[in-house]
Amino acid sequence: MTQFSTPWVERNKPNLSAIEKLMVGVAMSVAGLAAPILRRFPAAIFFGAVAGGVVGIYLVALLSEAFLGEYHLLRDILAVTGVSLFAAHIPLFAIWWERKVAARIQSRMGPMRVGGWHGWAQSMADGIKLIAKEDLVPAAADAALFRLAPYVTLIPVVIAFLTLPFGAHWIFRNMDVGLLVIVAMLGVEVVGVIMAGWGSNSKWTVYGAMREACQMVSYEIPMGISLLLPVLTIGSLNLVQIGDAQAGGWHTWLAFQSPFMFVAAVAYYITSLASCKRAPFDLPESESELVAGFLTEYSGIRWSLFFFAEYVAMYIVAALAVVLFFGGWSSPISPEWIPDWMGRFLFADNAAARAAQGLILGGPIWMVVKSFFLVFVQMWVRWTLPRIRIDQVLYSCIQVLLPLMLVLLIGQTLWVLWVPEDSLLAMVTRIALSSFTGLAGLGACWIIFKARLKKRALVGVLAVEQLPGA
Amino acid sequence: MLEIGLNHYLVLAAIIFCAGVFSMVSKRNAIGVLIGVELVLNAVNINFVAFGKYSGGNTSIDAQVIALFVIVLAAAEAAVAVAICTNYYRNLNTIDIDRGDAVSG
Amino acid sequence: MGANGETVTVLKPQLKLILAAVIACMAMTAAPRVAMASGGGGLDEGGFVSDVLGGSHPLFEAVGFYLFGGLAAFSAIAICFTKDVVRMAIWLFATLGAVAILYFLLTAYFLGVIQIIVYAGGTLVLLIFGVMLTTKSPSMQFAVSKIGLAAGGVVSLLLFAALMGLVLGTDWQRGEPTGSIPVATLGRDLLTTYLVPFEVISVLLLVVMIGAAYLARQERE
Amino acid sequence: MSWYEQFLVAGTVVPLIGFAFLVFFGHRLGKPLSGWFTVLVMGTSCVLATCVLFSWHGLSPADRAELTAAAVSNQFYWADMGSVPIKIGVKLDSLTVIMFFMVTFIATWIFVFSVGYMAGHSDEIDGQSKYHRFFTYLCMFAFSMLGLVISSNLLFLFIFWELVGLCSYLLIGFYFDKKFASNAAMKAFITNRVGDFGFLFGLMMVFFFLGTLDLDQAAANFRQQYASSTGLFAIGYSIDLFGWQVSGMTLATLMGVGLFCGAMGKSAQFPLHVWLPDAMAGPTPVSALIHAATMVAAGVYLVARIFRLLTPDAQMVVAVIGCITLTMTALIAIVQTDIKKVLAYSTLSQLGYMIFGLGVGAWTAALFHLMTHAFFKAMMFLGSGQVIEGCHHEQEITKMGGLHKKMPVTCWTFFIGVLAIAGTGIPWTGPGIGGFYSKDEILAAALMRTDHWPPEAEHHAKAAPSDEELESGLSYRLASDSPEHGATDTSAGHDSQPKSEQAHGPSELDHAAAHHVDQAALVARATDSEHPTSPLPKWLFWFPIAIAYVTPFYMMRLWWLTFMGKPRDQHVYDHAHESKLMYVPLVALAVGTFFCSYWVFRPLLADAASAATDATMVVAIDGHAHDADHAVGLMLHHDVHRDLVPIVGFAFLIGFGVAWAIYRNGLELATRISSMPGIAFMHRALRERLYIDQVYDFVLVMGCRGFSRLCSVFDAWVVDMVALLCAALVRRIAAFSGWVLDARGVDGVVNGVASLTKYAGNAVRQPQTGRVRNYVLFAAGSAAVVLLLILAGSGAWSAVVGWIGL
Repeated sequence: MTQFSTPWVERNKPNLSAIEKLMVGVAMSVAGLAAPILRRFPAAIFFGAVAGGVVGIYLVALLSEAFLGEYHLLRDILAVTGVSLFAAHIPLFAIWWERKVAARIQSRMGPMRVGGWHGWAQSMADGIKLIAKEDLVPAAADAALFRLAPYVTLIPVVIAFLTLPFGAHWIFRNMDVGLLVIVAMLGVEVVGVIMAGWGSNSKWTVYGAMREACQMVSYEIPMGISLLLPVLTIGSLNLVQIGDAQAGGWHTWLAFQSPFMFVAAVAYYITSLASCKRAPFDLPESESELVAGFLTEYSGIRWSLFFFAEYVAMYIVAALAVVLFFGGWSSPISPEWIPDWMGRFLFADNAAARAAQGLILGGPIWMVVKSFFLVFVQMWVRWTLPRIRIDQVLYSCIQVLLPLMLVLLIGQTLWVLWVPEDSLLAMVTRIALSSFTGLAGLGACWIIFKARLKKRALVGVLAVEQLPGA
Repeated sequence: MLEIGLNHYLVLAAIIFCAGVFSMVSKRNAIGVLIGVELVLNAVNINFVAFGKYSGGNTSIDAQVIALFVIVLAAAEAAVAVAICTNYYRNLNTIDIDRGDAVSG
Repeated sequence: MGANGETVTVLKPQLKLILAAVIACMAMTAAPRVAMASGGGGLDEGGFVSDVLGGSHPLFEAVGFYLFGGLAAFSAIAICFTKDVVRMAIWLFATLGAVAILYFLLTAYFLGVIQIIVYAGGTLVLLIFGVMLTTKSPSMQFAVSKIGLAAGGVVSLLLFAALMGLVLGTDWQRGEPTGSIPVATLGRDLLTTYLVPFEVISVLLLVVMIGAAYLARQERE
Repeated sequence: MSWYEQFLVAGTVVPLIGFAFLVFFGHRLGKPLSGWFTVLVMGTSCVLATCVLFSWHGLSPADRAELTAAAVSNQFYWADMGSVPIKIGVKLDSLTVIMFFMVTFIATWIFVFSVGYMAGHSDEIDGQSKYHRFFTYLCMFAFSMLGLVISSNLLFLFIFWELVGLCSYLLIGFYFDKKFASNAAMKAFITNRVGDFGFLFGLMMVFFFLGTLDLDQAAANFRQQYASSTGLFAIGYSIDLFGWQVSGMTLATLMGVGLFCGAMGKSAQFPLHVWLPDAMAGPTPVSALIHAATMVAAGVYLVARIFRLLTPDAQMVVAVIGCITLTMTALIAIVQTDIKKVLAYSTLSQLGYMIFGLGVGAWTAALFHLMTHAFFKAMMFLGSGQVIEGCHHEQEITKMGGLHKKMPVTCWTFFIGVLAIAGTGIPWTGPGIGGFYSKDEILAAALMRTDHWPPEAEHHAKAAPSDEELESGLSYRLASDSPEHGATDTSAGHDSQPKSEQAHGPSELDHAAAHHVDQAALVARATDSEHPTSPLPKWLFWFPIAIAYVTPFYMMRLWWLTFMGKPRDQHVYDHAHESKLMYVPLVALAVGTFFCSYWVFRPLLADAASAATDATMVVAIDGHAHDADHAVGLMLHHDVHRDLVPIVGFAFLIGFGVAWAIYRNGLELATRISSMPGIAFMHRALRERLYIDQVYDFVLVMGCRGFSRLCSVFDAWVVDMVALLCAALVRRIAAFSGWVLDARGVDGVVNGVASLTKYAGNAVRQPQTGRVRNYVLFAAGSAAVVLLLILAGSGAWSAVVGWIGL
């Protein structure tokens, strides 16, 4: 009688109440049927499900359009599909990109092989690997919470796309409380992390969860106040209205509206880093202190779902920053600057002109580009700055950001009250701040250009030309 | 039964209310009791909003404002309650509220 | 053709498939543009929320209510029968979320969002935080006597019966159900009609903040 | 605000800043530095005041009136007292400007002197230096006085008034470890409180009857009420005051007298003058400050400011009080041997002249005398300080003599002061000094009021005074003449409307008010027995005249005994010396004495007089001389002055001569004279200050003691007896109730209740488990039961069944 024991096969049965037992029984029977299939043909099932889902959605949409035409169900289902797929592809791209950025910052090349050009398919290969990995639940863990946690983390950030505008009309639901919905969803995300940390039942994970709870509850306050600044300036919680107010060109962007807004934009960006656990605020998952924080016990697809959630959240906060402070979907060019001869073509009423407008004056492309630029800055920060201690995290929130935010709030209120939009002070401030930022941007471009010229010197011995796919 | 009206919401609120009361009575963990309190407050809020919607007129605004106040108060109450729990735990080294019967008659 | 080559041949069609799927998805992301262009940008009136959840169509409303109301009631009852505190909190999370969606169904959008922000994002995290601070091991539970449970059950059922009698036995005064209230109206009312309670609440929050900080402070020698 | 106001306010605030600085950092600055800092502060203030004075002097009267009016409109709102707004503002007129300059200028030199004076004085008490504290108080004193001068509001005037009182208390009692000093401080303070009680009383009456505390507004209301027979002067208006029906006119008099009471306290007039000689206990610079620039001047200044609120009766009171004071104190001064006491009594006498001058209506002259007196009295006090300091703290003039060799500068500057106070000048010609102009003008006014009054006959002949007459010198004005004369005319003509048009008042207000004058009221007033134009009694003229002969006598006596003759105490003489730092202020003030006699003060005051005496009933006699020439030639150009010269023109020569004759060879002759029968009695009475302190002691202190003895007897024999009887009775009752009622009855009930409560508590505490859950259970259960009971009664269940059945 040899007693075999592995840490994951023998499980402590959690104490379940009757109703929980019933629910778990139903779920387990379904899972028992599905699991062997899932385990055998992961990729086929995944893509099959995607394809089947798309087809099914089309069918449902068509049927509902036929029966319930006035409710635009088709449009909504298409939009849901589109948004979900967009959300799903953000991590695929961003994870690859982050590895490239990290590599460049560290003077190396990063993934170069999978898929040919610069290893573009690396994320997908990783995904397939993670799907295929064994799904472990630690013996002492609270299995239900452990399994539920990734979904509670992922779903809210996808729901946040509900009111995130990509353009004046490119929004799933233009709601009165659009901004608040996004903030609410970012706040819910933390519950999943805490569930993961607590459910894993490990010292590291619990510490990670506590740090996350602490950090989120603290940083939501300055973040909320910084979001109030554009809200009180425009007088609306509606993101489309806030974005529309900045359509008059580069200098009308809200970040350049007053010195307070300029500082608030930067401060919002810092709090947003903390709210999606990005470096230098990645205390909940700090590998050097807590192994990997709340992620310690996770592996496989559940682990990757957390990362899906993290990268989508990164995009969401960046997009929010763009809408609130950096002009939203509008380009830096004001329609007033378009010369007449060009306007005759540009403002004509046809598809080509509309497409050109979208490129020149603003549209979803601008929104996505700007948002990804801010995501890039997040990565840049992550690979540049060291992680700070937990007491420093809380210090910087409570003693630095919170008072700063209150000052900014009061300052912006007084600015809105006392400085009329067309006054000289307002104009000078706008022009000074926007041209300062513009010059900084031009300087950055110049540095990049110089760097391109000296590629070899920068990359060093890893000469780009020597590598495949370069 | 398909037409959803005021009574549906009131019945739902009653269920949640009674569940909250039962939680308050049957949990020995202080935080469990607190969760029961939150349930009760939520049930009340559902009632407010439902009455506001189905009574017509400006009642809706009143109801939502009151519900808003209730939410804020609940948050404040939770903050104090958690602080009390922490203190309780520090003093008695447990979170079992049945141990805190020092004021018994 | 070695193993290496095989791998490549096996992977190639799959990668093409992935690429195709990606392209298809990209195409689909463009679809809303067409729909929106036809909709003339009038998305704010009659969209997903008010149609599917807000229930101008009785079917949707009923489905929404029974789905999320059921979830709220179920998870509220589940709280009663759960012994682990964190699970209770998770069930509470479900209840709160479902109630928030019920608020959406009742066209109280602002309230729904606030419910999520304050309750789910704030209070609940606080509760779990409290649990973490006051629990020695995750499996720590306190047993309640059978008599206590029975008494609680009896009282709750009696209360439920009484409330049911009250709710169903009353002929409530009805009016025309109101639509959604703009958040601006709500804000203006809050700072005009309800200014005094608003200020009182502000002061209360300050007091609570100080009080909670005082209570939770570390005793230092 | 015009820059005049700004400078005045700045000049007021600078000492306050200095005060605040010294309070916190004075002890760090140390011994000489904090004194020099104070000089710097006061000098700044003085420079500002000088700028204002020079510039103001260069303005035309119309410009000045414009600035005064602008200052009124610049007042800013401070608070509401009831429904009356209290406004803070600067009273900007010639009087303010002059007073401001006088106070800052004299204070500056006194401060310089103080630095030298305090250098030689011990300033340590219990090992701690009080040096900086002295200058701190001085700063505060200057600030209070300046604030008082620029206040446009009686309330603020009162506030600064009290601050002045406080500072005088602190400074008189500066050597508070000495019993006599602290006693003197308390005496000054308490005597002032008596006067301030009257002031407060008057203030309340002003507020109640005139409805404002603003000086100009109050005067305007007073006029308006008088002209239109409303308010205080309504027909038949009277109030019940402790059973007496007091008419409005009497109330107005009481109001004026009440306000004057304050001045009596501060300016040390007759019944309240006792504090001033004792105030010599303070350091000598403080005496100089109190006697010249600040405290006693405040009283005169107050009377000048409230002049327009006085009635003829009140004015009579002022004149009589002034006359009594000046006579009595001058006599006492003759026999004093303490150098500072002589000066103190001479101050009292001169203050009496000023108050008397205001009482007889010589507004300009009285204030002019205040100015000239301030300069020479400050100088003399500083001179006496120099002497005291030089003679090793010796104050008795009987031990001095011959000091002119040791301290020549002090001697001759002091002599200038003696000349000035004696009114030295060449009769019938211009040159003279100090009192020659100011005091003689007061006397001239008194003469006019006694002998040449009422002047209506001459004046009425000419409808309007010609320019020549205005130029040439003295004219008189009954400020209330317009309604009075209007009344006379209308009562003659019986045609109200067109006649009242003729009543051309000096101001628009009067003119408008004249329309509303009730015919009957005017008739009644025309025959009013309180008509102000009756001449004064003769003695009110002759007492001051007599004292004009006494003044040179005692001053010469003082100077001669101190500086001339042979040294009577060799030790003192050997020790005597002069300090340079201390005689610089003496010289400066001596120059100032000449300066103020000739230059800007008299015409500026005459200019201010027209507005400040714009009175209702009070009699005002004003010169209209607008430049120095007229001021100097004043006496030559008018009959009254010409009449005066033979009476008093040679008084200074006679006084000096007699004094020289008696004290030429020291004290022997004087001692012999004073021991002559008849004179000895008077001499003793005067030495004892006419027994006034003793009378106070007897009446007030002994009275109080006697009353307290009476009370104590009453207490011991009546109250205690009753108490003892009650106690015995209560003891009996207690014994009865204790044994019978309490032990049996009450305790039984109490014990019964207690055991009942115990049983009930035991029963009730069973559910009190201390467990929150149980409480919730009870609460919810009882709620459920109650609800169910209500529902069972209302038959709601059928509806439930119906709904579920659906």
